[in-house]
Amino acid sequence: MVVGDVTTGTEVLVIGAGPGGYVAAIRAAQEGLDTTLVEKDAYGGVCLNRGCIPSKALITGSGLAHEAGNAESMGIHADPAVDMGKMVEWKDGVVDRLTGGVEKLCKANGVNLIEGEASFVDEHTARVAHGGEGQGSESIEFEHAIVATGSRPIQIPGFEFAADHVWSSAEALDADTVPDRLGIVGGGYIGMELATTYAKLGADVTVVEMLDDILDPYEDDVKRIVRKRAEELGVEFHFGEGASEWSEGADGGYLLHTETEEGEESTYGVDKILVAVGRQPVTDGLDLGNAGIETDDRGFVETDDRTRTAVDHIHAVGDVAGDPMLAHAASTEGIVAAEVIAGEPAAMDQQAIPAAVFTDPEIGTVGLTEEAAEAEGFEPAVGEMPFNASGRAMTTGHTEGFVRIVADDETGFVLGAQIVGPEASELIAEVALAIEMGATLEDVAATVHTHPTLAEAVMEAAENARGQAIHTLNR
Amino acid sequence: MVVGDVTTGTEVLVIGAGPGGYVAAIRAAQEGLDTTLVEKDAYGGVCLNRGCIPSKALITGSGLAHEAGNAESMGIHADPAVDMGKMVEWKDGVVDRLTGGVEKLCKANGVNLIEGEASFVDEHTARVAHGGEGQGSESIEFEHAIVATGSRPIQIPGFEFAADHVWSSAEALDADTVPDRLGIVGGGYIGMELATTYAKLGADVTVVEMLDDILDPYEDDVKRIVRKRAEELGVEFHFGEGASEWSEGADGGYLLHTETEEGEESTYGVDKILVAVGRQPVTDGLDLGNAGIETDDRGFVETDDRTRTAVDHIHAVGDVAGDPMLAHAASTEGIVAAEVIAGEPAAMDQQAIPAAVFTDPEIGTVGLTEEAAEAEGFEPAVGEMPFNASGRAMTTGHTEGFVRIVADDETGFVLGAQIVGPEASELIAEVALAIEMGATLEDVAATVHTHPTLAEAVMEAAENARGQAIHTLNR
Amino acid sequence: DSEPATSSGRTFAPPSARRLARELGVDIAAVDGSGPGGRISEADVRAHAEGGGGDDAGDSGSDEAPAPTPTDVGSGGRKSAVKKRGE
Ligand SMILES: Cc1cc2nc3c(=O)[nH]c(=O)nc-3n(C[C@H](O)[C@H](O)[C@H](O)COP(=O)(O)OP(=O)(O)OC[C@H]3O[C@@H](n4cnc5c(N)ncnc54)[C@H](O)[C@@H]3O)c2cc1C
Ligand SMILES: Cc1cc2nc3c(=O)[nH]c(=O)nc-3n(C[C@H](O)[C@H](O)[C@H](O)COP(=O)(O)OP(=O)(O)OC[C@H]3O[C@@H](n4cnc5c(N)ncnc54)[C@H](O)[C@@H]3O)c2cc1C
Repeated sequence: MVVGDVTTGTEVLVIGAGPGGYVAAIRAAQEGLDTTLVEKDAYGGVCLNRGCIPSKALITGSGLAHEAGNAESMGIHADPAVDMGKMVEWKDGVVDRLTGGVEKLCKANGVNLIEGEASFVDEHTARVAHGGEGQGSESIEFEHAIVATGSRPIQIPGFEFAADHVWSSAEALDADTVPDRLGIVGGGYIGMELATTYAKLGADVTVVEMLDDILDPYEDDVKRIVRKRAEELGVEFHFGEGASEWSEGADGGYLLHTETEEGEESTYGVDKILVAVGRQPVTDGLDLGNAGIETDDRGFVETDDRTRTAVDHIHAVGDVAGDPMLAHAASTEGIVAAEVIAGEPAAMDQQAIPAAVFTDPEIGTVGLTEEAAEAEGFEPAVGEMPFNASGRAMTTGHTEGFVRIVADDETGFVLGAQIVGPEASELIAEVALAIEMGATLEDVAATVHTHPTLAEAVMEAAENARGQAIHTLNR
Repeated sequence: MVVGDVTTGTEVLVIGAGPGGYVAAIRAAQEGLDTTLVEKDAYGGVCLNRGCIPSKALITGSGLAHEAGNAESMGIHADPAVDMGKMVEWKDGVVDRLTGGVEKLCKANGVNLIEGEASFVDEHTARVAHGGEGQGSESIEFEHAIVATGSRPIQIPGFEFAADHVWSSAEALDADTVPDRLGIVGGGYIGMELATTYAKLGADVTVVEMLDDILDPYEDDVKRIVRKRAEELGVEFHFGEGASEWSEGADGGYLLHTETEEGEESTYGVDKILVAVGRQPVTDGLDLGNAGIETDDRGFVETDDRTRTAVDHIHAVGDVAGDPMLAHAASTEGIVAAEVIAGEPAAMDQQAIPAAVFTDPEIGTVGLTEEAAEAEGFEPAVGEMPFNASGRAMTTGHTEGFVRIVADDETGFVLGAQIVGPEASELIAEVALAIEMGATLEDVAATVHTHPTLAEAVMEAAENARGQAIHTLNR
Repeated sequence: DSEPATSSGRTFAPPSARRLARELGVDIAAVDGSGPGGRISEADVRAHAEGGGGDDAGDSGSDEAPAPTPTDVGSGGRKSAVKKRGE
């Protein structure tokens, strides 16, 4: 069947069905707007298909196998064998259920779904090209558009992605065997999550990173805990080295060549090379220029606090609109875009957007660090609670890390938290709410926390900042 | 050495070093008060020695072994063997580290520690009897006292506790082998946590409960999920039956006899019988009467919102002061007692005290249910998010349960939440803060939650209550 | 002309109050917060919009649709225990 060049109209055209786009489309439909969502590849975007979800699934699987195999001190003797193909199949099942759910939720909310690749014809018209059998294209006239085309992994020269040896994160999440030796280029959060996963699955992992530590944006004591644990898992780090090229090794594997700034060269024998050096916006083929929109020098679409581009009725959300390139930021922006179009008083006015890294242990952060608070003119009060003083942490067998809370000394307002340790990704939620609510240290400390929980450590950190901690010595 | 009958003086005498007493003592010392803490048995009380902490340790251990042994669908093949003696040893190590920590923290804060059993001589004098080799006693004159003597398991007639066959929770947490068949009398939270633990460790567990369901205080749909999962783990339930007696079985085990209200009798073959039918206050030997304090008809000490007994300068906190008999309630009361004594404006004025049950899945609740909100005159707005629609839940492999949030429809103020599912005990913390802060559904929904986390389900439930959920159909 | 709530000049107000401020065309930074440390509540925003801060209600920089008439904020006769918690 060839779809003819019909022209349809819609109030809101959303391009891209990742966590930015599909959420925007659902909310727009909920607002009573006639909404059309165009996706060229797979519902759920990067996040559901080859990002957040598959990575967290493999982190769970590898974590469980590793933990069970290392619990002799708990009296558990197991020697788990992992069938990687089966684990990836399980992961695919999770992805399928979620992406199927996204499609169903869109339909249930009345979103019109179109499969194809969209590009702008002018400020109020897009063309959707249908691939595959049903080739052809259609024109769509829209009153408002939301660009949510996301991002893709950056390739570095000489390291074109190819499933048999140079992986992007997408291939690393789809492998049916565990390579004996995995070389990872890039010690950012994606590289570190996958380093942990593969190390636990039994690979010898080598991480090569240009900077002098992993996880650039985090504080030293946070990084140290994650790096130390990775080293315990056998991950080998080489800092200050950039990947220069790869070649075939004598043993059937590959050689990863690196170079320092000073020109010092090293070579590491590996079986796969994973390149995880960052992500770049997807705007090619979109013809943004036809709609009067330009991208910045890194290719991102600039937006204001209502997610509007330079062309008022066209919004951009998610990775394509720049930092923070996180799924929940994309979804929040998607909701704001839909509501702004519907005339609601929405804006990206959050005090703080939390972030998590699902390494071992996890990292969860929100708001300001002590240093950032000082830079903003606060006199910070800081409190900490180490997990090795937490009863709940001890009973889970995971006591690395701490909760740090940062507040304004004068008023007690909570400004931020850095958590590294078990369930840090979950614990950060309470602090995010505290920040948004304008809660003080006293409010957090006076809120009764269930015993025994890890969340008590948030309360204890707040008490510590007030010089009133019970389970740590106050500083 | 015999300690002579010396008399010492102290500003604050705290009796009992459980989570009520030791926290009270530390805070009193932090307030600059000369504080003496008397404990007759073990620092940390029931909670650290044979309650919260050991139970959660064994829940972790049994959970890990069970999960690893049942993860074929994830591609993990393991056949974990549990050495129960070793697991209990690990648990003991955790307990030792924590109780040692409590002692150290008391000392570091300047609390005087005395080992012995305290009783009241009059309103301002207590006697401490030292057991063991250093027998003897001493008198202590106090300005203020805090009674924190806790609780013990209730014995039912005919079921005297004896380690070889009739266990209390204390023995169940100290077993060095897993009984083949475990009969549990009582389907409250302690019975259910231990039923889950032992079922996962391979015991055939039979729970006998007088009422017609487990976990009396919880809502039906919450109970159902926990009961169904327990049944999947092989736990057999007999409701409407009371334990009447036990006898020796022909097979070397025991017979647990039960009777319904109508007099219908049943018999279950078991190897151990765990009685977990509730806890009663510990006041015997305390001679409360000498201080002018009476107990209520259930034996509890009545207190006001400043934790004061009928005798103003004597406070009571924790289990001995009645419901809620929870460690964090005890600690909160302990802090209030110490601060009130120090002249601070503290009170038990919390909007809500959360509670958790560490079954599989966990339960976490705080504040009002829909029914309770109606009874209090609210018109409740209720929202739900099932974990089987949560991406994070799927990636952990645990999708049973839901988050339910209850708010005042008119103002949007969050009033309560019932969570059953993975990490429910942790997730409830955010809602507790929301309630204390007077946050509205909109505030919770507008707070950005990290993806993918279970905490997103709290946000989604709030959105659902507003008719704006993205990942569930709105009701 | 209103005192910044903190040394940094940041305004502390829950999301619901911030959104209400936009809805009413109020510059939230100009609202006097009645909460601890100057925390701004929805009631503070309404009070400001209803006259307290006439001098800056117009310079909110909002280019949204004109501020709608505030919906009735009175309790409307229905008793709600939450109201007892204070605004
Ligand atoms: C391995 C990995 C792990 C990650 N883990 C996390 C995590 O734990 N937490 C987190 O917050 N973030 C995580 N991220 C980042 C997260 O995936 C992104 O921030 C998120 O997917 C961005 O959402 P989006 O909607 O902007 O774009 P995307 O998810 O990239 O979706 C864009 C969609 O647009 C479609 N599209 C593009 N162009 C067109 C066109 N012209 N016409 C039609 N359709 C088009 C694409 O096919 C795609 O489906 C991870 C990323 C990776 C790679
Ligand atoms: C199996 C089990 C699991 C539990 N799990 C949880 C849970 O997960 N979360 C939770 O919140 N609660 C839990 N609880 C309940 C929790 O243990 C109690 O609520 C808590 O211990 C009460 O603290 P307390 O300080 O009042 O008393 P206790 O912890 O009972 O401590 C009282 C102390 O006083 C001492 N004492 C008594 N009389 C005297 C005297 N005359 N002189 C000197 N010392 C004296 C005792 O030796 C004891 O050490 C659990 C209980 C059990 C049994």
